[in-house]
This record gives sequence, C-alpha cells and structure tokens, in this order.
Amino acid sequence: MNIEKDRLIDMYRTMVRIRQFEERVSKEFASGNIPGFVHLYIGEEASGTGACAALRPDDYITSTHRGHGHVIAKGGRMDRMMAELFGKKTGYCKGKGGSMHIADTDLGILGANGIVGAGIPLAGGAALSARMRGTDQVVICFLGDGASNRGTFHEGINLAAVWQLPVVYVLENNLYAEKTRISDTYKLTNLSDRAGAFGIPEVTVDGNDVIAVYEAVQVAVEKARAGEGPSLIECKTYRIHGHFEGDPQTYKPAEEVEEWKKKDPIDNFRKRLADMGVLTDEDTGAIDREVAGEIDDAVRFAVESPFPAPEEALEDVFA
Amino acid sequence: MNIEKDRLIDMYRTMVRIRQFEERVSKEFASGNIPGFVHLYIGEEASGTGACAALRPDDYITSTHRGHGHVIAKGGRMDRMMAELFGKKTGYCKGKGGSMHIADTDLGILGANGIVGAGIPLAGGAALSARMRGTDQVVICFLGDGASNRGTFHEGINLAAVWQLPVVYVLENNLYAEKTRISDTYKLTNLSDRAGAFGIPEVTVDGNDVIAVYEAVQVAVEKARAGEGPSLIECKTYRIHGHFEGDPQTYKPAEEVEEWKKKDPIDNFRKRLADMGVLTDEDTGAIDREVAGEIDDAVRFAVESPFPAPEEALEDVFA
Amino acid sequence: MAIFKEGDEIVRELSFSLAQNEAFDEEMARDPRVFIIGEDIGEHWGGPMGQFRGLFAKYGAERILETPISETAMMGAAIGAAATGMRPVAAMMFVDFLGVAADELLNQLQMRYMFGGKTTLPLTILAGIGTGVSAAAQHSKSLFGWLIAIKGLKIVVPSTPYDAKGLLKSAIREDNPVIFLSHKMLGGRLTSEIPDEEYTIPLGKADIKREGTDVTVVATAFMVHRALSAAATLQEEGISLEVIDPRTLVPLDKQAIFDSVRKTGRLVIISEEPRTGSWAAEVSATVVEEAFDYLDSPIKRVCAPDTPVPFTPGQEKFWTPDEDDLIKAVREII
Amino acid sequence: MAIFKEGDEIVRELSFSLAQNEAFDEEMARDPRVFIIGEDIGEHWGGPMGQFRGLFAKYGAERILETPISETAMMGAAIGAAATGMRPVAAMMFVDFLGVAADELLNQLQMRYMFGGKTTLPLTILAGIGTGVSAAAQHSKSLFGWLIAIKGLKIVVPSTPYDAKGLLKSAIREDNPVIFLSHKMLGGRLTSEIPDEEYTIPLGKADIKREGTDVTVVATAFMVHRALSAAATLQEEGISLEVIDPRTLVPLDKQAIFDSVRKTGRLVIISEEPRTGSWAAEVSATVVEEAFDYLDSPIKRVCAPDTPVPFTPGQEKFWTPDEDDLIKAVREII
Ligand SMILES: Cc1ncc(C[n+]2csc(CCOP(=O)(O)OP(=O)(O)O)c2C)c(N)n1
Ligand SMILES: Cc1ncc(C[n+]2csc(CCOP(=O)(O)OP(=O)(O)O)c2C)c(N)n1
Ligand SMILES: [Mg+2]
Ligand SMILES: [Mg+2]
Repeated sequence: MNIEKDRLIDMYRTMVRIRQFEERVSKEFASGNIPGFVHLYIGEEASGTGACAALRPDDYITSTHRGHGHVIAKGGRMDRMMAELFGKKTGYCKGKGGSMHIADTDLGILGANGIVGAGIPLAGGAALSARMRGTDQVVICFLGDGASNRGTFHEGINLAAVWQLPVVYVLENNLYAEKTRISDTYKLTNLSDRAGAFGIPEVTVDGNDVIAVYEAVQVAVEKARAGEGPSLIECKTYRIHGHFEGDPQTYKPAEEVEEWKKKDPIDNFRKRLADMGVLTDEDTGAIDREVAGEIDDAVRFAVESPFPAPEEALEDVFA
Repeated sequence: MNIEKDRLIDMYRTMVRIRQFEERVSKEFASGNIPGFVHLYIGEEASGTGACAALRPDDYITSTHRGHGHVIAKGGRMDRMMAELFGKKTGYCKGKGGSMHIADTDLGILGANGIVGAGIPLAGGAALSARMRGTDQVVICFLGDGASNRGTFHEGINLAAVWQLPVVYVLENNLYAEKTRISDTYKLTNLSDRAGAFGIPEVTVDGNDVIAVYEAVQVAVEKARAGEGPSLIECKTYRIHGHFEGDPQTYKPAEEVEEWKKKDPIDNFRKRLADMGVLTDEDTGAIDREVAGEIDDAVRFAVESPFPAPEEALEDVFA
Repeated sequence: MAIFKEGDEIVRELSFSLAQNEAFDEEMARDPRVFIIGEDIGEHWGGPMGQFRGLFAKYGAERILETPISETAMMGAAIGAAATGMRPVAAMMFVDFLGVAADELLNQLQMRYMFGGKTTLPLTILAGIGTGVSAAAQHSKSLFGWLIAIKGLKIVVPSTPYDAKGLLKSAIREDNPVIFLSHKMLGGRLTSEIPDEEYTIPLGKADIKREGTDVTVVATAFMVHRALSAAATLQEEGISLEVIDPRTLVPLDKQAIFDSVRKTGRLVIISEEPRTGSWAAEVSATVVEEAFDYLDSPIKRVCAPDTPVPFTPGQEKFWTPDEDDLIKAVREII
Repeated sequence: MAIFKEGDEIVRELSFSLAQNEAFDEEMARDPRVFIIGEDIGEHWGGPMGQFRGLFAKYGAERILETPISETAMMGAAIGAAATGMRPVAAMMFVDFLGVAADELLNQLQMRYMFGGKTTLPLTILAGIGTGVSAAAQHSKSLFGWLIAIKGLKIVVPSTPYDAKGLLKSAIREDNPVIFLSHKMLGGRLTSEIPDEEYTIPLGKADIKREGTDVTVVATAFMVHRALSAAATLQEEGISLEVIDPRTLVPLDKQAIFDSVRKTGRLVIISEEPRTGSWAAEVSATVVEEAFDYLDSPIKRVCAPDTPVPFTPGQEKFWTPDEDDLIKAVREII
C-alpha cells in the first residue's frame, strides 16, 4: 500500500459522511419528512468511497437506486441531495427526481436510476463520448449483484469490451437483491467470473476494505485511461439496513447479520488508520463531529428551502 | 461413434431435404413467387439435423429467422412450409406468418422468430412447463452467433441454469450476423465460453459434421432429460447464401468462401457414409432424387393452394 | 366502501390486495396449471401490495417461482410456458418495468396470430400502476395509452376489491394474454363486500358505478373514486354525473358508454396518464365515430399533463387528475 | 413527384434515401459531435433503405459505429453519449425492434426532466416503419400511438424526400430526443426537388400537401400519398379534399388542423396502424376538445384493424388503409 495520508483521511471523511447522511435520512424518512422510496447504503461505504477515490473530478459515474453513497463519494453536495430527498426546489433535481434520480452532471454524476441495470449501457455511452471528444475521462459504472442478472449487463459490458471503452464496472455484491438471496439467482461463486463472457479482466475484492477497493479500482482506472479497455470488479459487501426503509429483513439469518457487523467498513478503517498512525481516535472523533455538523446544515438547508411551485412540474420536459 | 444405420440414413435424407428445399426457395423467391424476407440455411444443414436427431418427437425446439432447416429437421412438413412461404391458406400459419414465423406446435416447433434472440427466453418457458407438467421433454433452443450478443441470451440462459431447466442451447456460429463479421462483436475465441457466466457445461463442435453435432447434442439432451440442467453447444458452421436472398455478400473474403465450400456438410457426409459402407453413391443418388420429388410436390401443393381470403386477416387474434 | 347498517347481514369486507389474494388462491387450487412467476413474490415478501401473502407457504417453490432480476427472461418464460400447456401469472412489480420486457409484449405475445391460430396463450401479467406515493417518473406510470396500442393483449383495470377478485379470476381463466393493472392507491383501506361464494366477472363488461343524468364520466382504477367524489359534490348543486367504469380497456364495453352518452349528451373521460396518446383519446374518438349524434357538447379529457411523473408530493398531486379538475371540465360543458 | 415542364429550371430530384443521406452528410460535416451508431451501417451496407451509403467511406469507423446485436446497449450508449456532449444518431432498423430497447425510451430518455432540467439529450433515433413488403408482424408496424404515449420524445414522420431532408437536419440539430420514422414504401421511386442550398424544416410545422374545401384529411408518411391520390379521384366528382401532413406527431401543429377544419367542417384521419390506441385517436380527441364547434359531422378514423400485421400480400393489403377506405370514409360524412 502506498497511499498519501491526505487521501486516506479524505476517504475516512467520505465514509463517515455517507454513514451519517444515510442514518439521518433513515430518521427523517421515519419522521415522514422524506416521501417516496429510499434505499440506504449503510454498510457499503467502503466500496463507493474507494472506487471514487480512484477517479479524477472530470471522470464520470453512473449510479443505482442505492446511490446516495456514490454521489457523496464523487463529491456531491449533501445539502442539495438532502433537499432533493425532501422534495425541495433547491434539491439537485428541483424536487422532480427524488432519491432514485439524483444527478449532478457538473460533477460527472450521471444519475441514480430506478430501473435496475439501466445505468450499464449509459456508462458505455459516456465512455464512448469521452473517447470521441478526445479526453481521457473514465467512467465508473456502479451496479448491484441483482443487476448482473439483467440483459443490460451482458449487452452493455460486451459493447464496452469490443470497443475497449474506458469503463470500470464496480459490482457491489451485497448478497441480496431486495429479499432474494443473490446466490439463488446464479450458479457461480464469484460474479466477477462473468467477465469471462466478454474477455475482460476481473477482480474480486473485500468490498468493506476501502483500501483494497481503492487499489483494485485504481489499477482498472489506469488501464481504462490508457485505452486498455474495461474491467469488472466485484466488491463483496453487505447492506445493513433493509432493501428500503421499512423492510423488516426477516430474510436475513441472525448469524450473517452478526458476522457482517464485525466487518463494519468504518470501524475497521478507523482502527487501521490508528494502527497506521494516520489518525488518532481523537482525530477521527473530530472528523465525525465535523461531519455531524455538515449533516445538520444539510438538513437545515433542506427544511428551510421552499417546495417548488406545482406548475413548475410542467417545465424541463424539453430543452 | 455408435449410431444406428437407419439414423445415419435419416440424417442424410434430412440434410438433403433442407438443401433442396432451400435451393428451391431461392429460385421461387427470385421468380417472385415468395414475398417478404427469406433467410436460407444452405451450408448449415448438419447443425440443425444433428441436433434434432437427438430429440424425441415430443421434445421442443425454438427457432430463429433462419428456421426452415430446423423445421425440416424436427419433422415439419415441407409442403405446408412451402405453402406458408407462398402466403397460402394451407401454409403452416394460413399465410399469416411467412418464413419468419413458421411453427408447428403439434411437432413441438415453437416457432421461427423475426426478433433475433427472442426465442431464448421462450425456450426456458417451454422447459419449465415440461418439468411442471411432469414430463421429461427437452427443449433445443437454436440461436445464432449474433443472438449471443443480446440481453435475452444472458437472462434466458441464466434463468435456465439457476432452475436447471432441460434446455440445450445450440449456438450456430456461421461467422456473420447480417454483414457484420461476428468476431468484430466479441473478444472471445469460442462463443461457448460464455457458458462460464452461467456455470453450465459448454462444448464446441464442428457444426458441419452432422455426427459430431449429433453426439454432442445427445449428451447434452440426456443430461437435460435427467434433470441435470442446460448446456451450451457452439456449432461452427458457415452460411453459403447471403444473409437474405439478394444480398451480394461483398463482405466475405473469397478464400473464406472457398475454404468453406470444401467443408460442405452434405458432400462430406455423403463421402463418409460411402466410406462407412452405409450408403453407396447410388443409394444417395436415389435419396437425392426422391427428395427432389418431394420438393416438387411441396411446390405444387403451394402453387395449387388458394390464398386465404383478405378478411381472414381479422381472425386469430384471440382464442 | 359499504357502510354497515342496522339489520344488515354481516358481510366479508376485503381489501384490494386480499381480494386478489383470494383469487390467486382459488385459481391455483382449482387448476394445477396455474403458477406465479416473478421477483420477490416468495417466502419473504407478499409482493408490492401484499397480494401474494401466504401463497408461498401453501403452494411452495414449485408454483411460486422467484426469478433473478431478469424480466425479459421471466416474461419470455411465461409465454413459452403458456404456449406449452401451463397457465402462468407473470408478476411485474410496476408497469414502468415493462420497458425491459417490451419485445415480449410487442412481438412475442402475438404468437397465436402469427402462427395462424395454432397456439393459445393463457397468460396473465400483473403490474402496479399509478401515482400517489412519490415514487417518481420510473415507478408511477399507468401507460394505458401505450398498452392499448399493443395488439393481442386484453387489459384489466379494476377499481374495487370486488371487481378485482372477479376480474382476476376471469383473467387467469382466459385463454389469451391479459394484463391486470393494480393501482397503488387502491391497496390501502378501501374494502368491498366479498361474497363467500365463488364469482367471476367477465372481461369486457362495464359497470355503472353511479347512475346519473347530466354528464357521463368514464373513469378507471383510482379515478373511479375521484369521479364518485366529484359526483357527490356536484350532486349538491343539482348536477348529476353518471360514472361508468369500463373495468377492461380491451375489450371495451363501448355500448355501455354509448348508452350513457345517449342519455346524458355529455362525456368526460378522466384518466391518470398524460393527455397525448392516452386511452382517453381512444374513448373520445370512438364515441365521436359511433355516437356523434348523441353529443350535445365537446368531449373533455381530464388527464395529466404531457410530462413524466414528478417526484415532490405537491407536483405529483398537481400532475394527477383529481376531483377539481373533473368538476372544472364538467362545468365547461354544462 | 415534380414533373419536368418546358422552360423549368433543371432541378435535383432525389429519392427519400438519398435526401436523408445528404442530410446525414451535411450534418456530420457541419458538427463533429454528430455520429451514427447501429447495426450493419458501415462498410458493407448502406442500411435497410440505403440511407447510409457512402458515409462509412467518408467518416470512417470512428463516426459510423457498428454495434453487436445489442439494441439496449446501443440505445443506452446513445443516451449516455448525448448526456455528455455528443450528438448521436441511433439507427434501429425497424420500429418493431424498439421493444428490445423500450426501457431506454420509457424511463431513460426522461433524464432531463428527472434531473430537474440539468441535462440536454441531443439524440436522434432512426427507425423504419410500415407495411408493403410482406415483412409480417414483427417488421411492419408503425407504432405511432405507442410512441406518442412516451413523454419527452419528439416524433418526425416525413412523407417526401424534401421534407425528410429538412426535418432530419432539424432533428439532428435539436437538443432533445427525436425519433425519425422512415416508411418502407417511400424508399422507392418517389423523388422531390432538393435545392442545392441548405435548408431545414422546423419540427412542429404542418404542411398542407393539397388545398381543398370540403373535407380535411390528416395523413402522414405513406398515407399522404394515398390521401393525395384519393383527393385526385374525388376531385373528379367535385369533392375537394384538403390534405394536411403534420410531419411531426410531437410537437403537433394543432392550429393547422383546426384552421383547416374551420374551413371544411369535416375531418378524416388516415393512419397506418391499428385503430385502437392509434395516433388518429389523439388527433380526433384534440379536435373534439378544442374545435368541436367547427365540426359538421363525425370525425372518421381510417386505420388498420386491431390485429398484428399479416404476412400474405392480399391480407397485408387488406390490413393497410388505402384510397378506397379513405374515399368510403369521406362519402360517409359528406
Ligand atoms: C428492471 C427492474 N426490475 C426490478 C426492480 C425492483 N427492484 C428495485 S431494487 C431491486 C434489487 C436490486 O438488487 P441489486 O442490484 O443487488 O442492488 P441492491 O439493492 O442490493 O443494492 C429490485 C428488484 C427495478 N427497479 N427495476
Ligand atoms: C433484435 C433484432 N435486432 C436486429 C434484427 C435484424 N437482424 C435480422 S437477422 C440478423 C443477424 C442475426 O445474426 P445471427 O444471430 O448470427 O443469425 P444468422 O443470421 O447468422 O443465422 C439481424 C441483425 C432483428 N431481426 N432483431
Ligand atoms: Mg444487491
Ligand atoms: Mg450468424
């Protein structure tokens, strides 16, 4: 491992932001302040954080229905995202999109997506565009284990493989697609084996180890940037909350839940940073408190922002 | 090899039927007697013939836009197929379907299909149905190399793999999808490698060697019948005619065409049968002439049959 | 719906989801060829509206088939199974997801026709529709207009638990592809009396949900309830609405609509979908074509604007046709 | 179309496909962000109607991108590229194939709206439509009604080479998703004068293809020509048809239709698609809603029956609306 200290600290802060953001969303949702469906990323922070840490600001990501973490990791603003979840005019989508459609194209965030697997072909398009415009931008395409059973997975990755497009597919295998155990939906040990169908490199990493994710994705990003085509990286991780808020999670065996609690990506990273002498417990405590303030600010921003006018629903169909 | 003589002779007859049928279709099409699009199977006879020879009459097949050969191999009637191509009322679909929709559900032929790759999910459904009805019927799903780039390939085969459905996927790799060299559309040597994405067995065979196809498919069919799930078999073959009749085939290198002419599946099988002492040249000549008579009869049947009444277009939407 | 009155018999009141649940149960018990295929319909969940609850425990993994996230494979498998002797019920969570299995709808369901009448496809597709829970553009559509443009597909849109049960049973018994659409907002507290005895409701038969004399209102699904509440409001001013619920878009009980329009001379169609390309347009055009002389004033469509569905509740409410919109339209032609 | 007369200037007469070909060429030369993506559009084939001929030789594999048979990936890639600064033209061979990329149409094209106006999607989708070559149910649809139910999509349906060129150029320059539909039967011998100078035709502007006084006929694509020939026939009996070609279904030039109906008092819409759920219904409903008072008689739709498209030529002909059907409808209301 050979990562600058600042980057490690940034990654820690990002993971804490995601965790605290999501925990607050959970609360605000329970209080009825957030309408619609929300899918939280708690437990999976290392994957999005490590992956996005390997990107430049002008690189792209495509996200999923479980996208808040990806957005924060790519540098998205928590206040505008929170405002969007509240349905406010100051939100990322002026209240038109909500959790499943958060996007910030200025930051290369090409959108959460309510259709499982739909981001995969879009990512190929962004990569194609980057190449055609003569840039060396790279695209990370986030997708779930469940999404890897969709036809878009096959078509989208094959096209990127044939054209050697600069995409890194980060498959976040959190063991479930809704209530379905993902192992009931394919007959493989590692989903990354599916890369063999396209002739592209595959890697399987501990998705709860932010450094491992970062390093694996960085190699793939550099390859992609150098014109050597796409890679598929499977991050093994776990979703701590329900599929959506309100899901009683009767389908998860208790031992499994216990086991994964021990693998908490933030706790483990905090310990590791202390061991490495990068951040003391005091330091991390300070960061945690700073972030708590940011979250409060984000919620305040959301609460104080106005709702859009109903008639503004008529705008933004066409340019 | 341990195949009964009668079966070998049947396979020869079937291949000749397909060849002569298709050659006649080519002529009738050129004369303007056959409307619409026709995609001929000339050069690929060994694949459909060998595959269907491994089936029982009550087994199923799903076919493609290039389906005449599959239909004949599964026991379909040439007269009713020819009548359908002519658009006649006595045709398999009463003139409503044409070449791309020929079906004979009584013979387990679940239809040609004008949408590339659309038969793949249907095949899984027929296999599921067979199992739910407590039969040990098997389904052969024919598909082209081009179709293996469609999302249906991924979703359909994965579902069959997960449920261990009795399907044998016979991928007829004829090197082209329309005018596109298939090797430009994936980065693999053998398309059968894609089986690895689903955890099912794969085989690559010389698709112009009817015995090799038969033997490979038979193993897979027996597995499927025994409840051991699906297999993917790639038959390497070549389409001699254009993608559709009228295609000038400027995209094929002359050497390639020459090379594959030498691999003609019927010529080679005829020689082999002679070597094996199964059929003399005289015998095969007799079969060829018999088949020629059948084809004449089929065309006569088609020509003499009436067209359906225009208003009958209103029937058959709902049961 | 029904209000208990002194002396009434005690009746069974069931919700929309439980009424459907009974229909599934009865039809699966009646015919071993019926099975359900879909995502997350099994052991751990009863479906997005709870309509599958308990079925897995009773019928097991053999007949409640949970799939990977592979709607194309699922819909194709349902068609393939239907063509070979089974009677599948394919559960798509939301109608919006049909985009990922649309080739099956546009080009594969037509097997019977393309094969010259040789096959039957006894297939039921289930899908949730509608706004009301801030599910945004990809989870809130109804797509009536889009669906009626597909040939070879019958379309059921129940508005009450009673209708839902009877129509669902007919759909499952039907030898043709049928899509059965359940509105999210009907899954809640609404109940109907459901008889103990078995019953079915034929596809293609409208129900007059309220008789009236001044204006005919054609409404489906959740909009039926909005029409009824608008009718109650207008009644106070002496304007009498007749509310017709066709219950199936295909086949459409045109005669019931014509008969009503003959009586009222005025027609408003309220439909929860963007105006352009709506099913409401089809009803309007049909009445103009075949019952023009009955019309005393222009036919009005009360639809959503031509935009995707917005997320934020205030805009979603604005987008969705409601009583006020309907009342306004009625006043314009009276 | 045009007939050369003594003294006329020599004009360039181009076919539908060549006119499009010029539009592609000019737009690709003009703007390096424009590229074409699709199956079999490259070196060895000029597309199903020859409209891409020569482009590969001129622009190479970098801008004429041949894909595997992966329409979902292709359409998704086009959207992704459009959202990030390119101006893709996605070539679907036939509109029937949109079923395999329908999620992209229903749920992804709406990016701009879902993102609150943040993105533009300058994307053109090409697709062939129509009957006439016995291509049967999966290769002969037009799907107008199905397409207009999709929000956020503009729809172009040219009927002449002149219109095709000018509209295609506008479509490619448009900052929104546009689908451009080419009818198979227009690819043949039909030509228009095409000026040497560059021109564009705005989306949303109808063209009166023939002026008349008795009945307004709204027609698109190949049906425009059938309407013109019916008009010529009826003219002999002194019945004068005004033939309006809206050229784009979305946006629709309603005013042009209303103006014509005000003059004629009668409207027939001829549209090559099954009646139920057709675009013709939308036009009818719109006129009834907004121009009811101009109407002297019922609006007629001349459409195909509610069946998939049959293969055999006699039935395909029967299925497809033609001059006789139109003349019959006109007679019924005159
Ligand atoms: C095409 C489609 N099918 C089904 C759904 C419903 N759905 C939403 S999330 C989800 C599970 C996704 O699983 P996975 O890809 O593993 O992501 P995770 O939720 O675990 O992050 C499903 C089935 C959908 N939104 N889109
Ligand atoms: C979904 C879809 N895309 C495109 C087409 C047009 N098309 C018809 S046949 C064909 C090539 C098919 O190639 P392959 O699967 O290899 O079969 P082959 O023709 O070689 O037998 C294409 C692209 C289609 N019919 N359906
Ligand atoms: Mg998952
Ligand atoms: Mg091929």
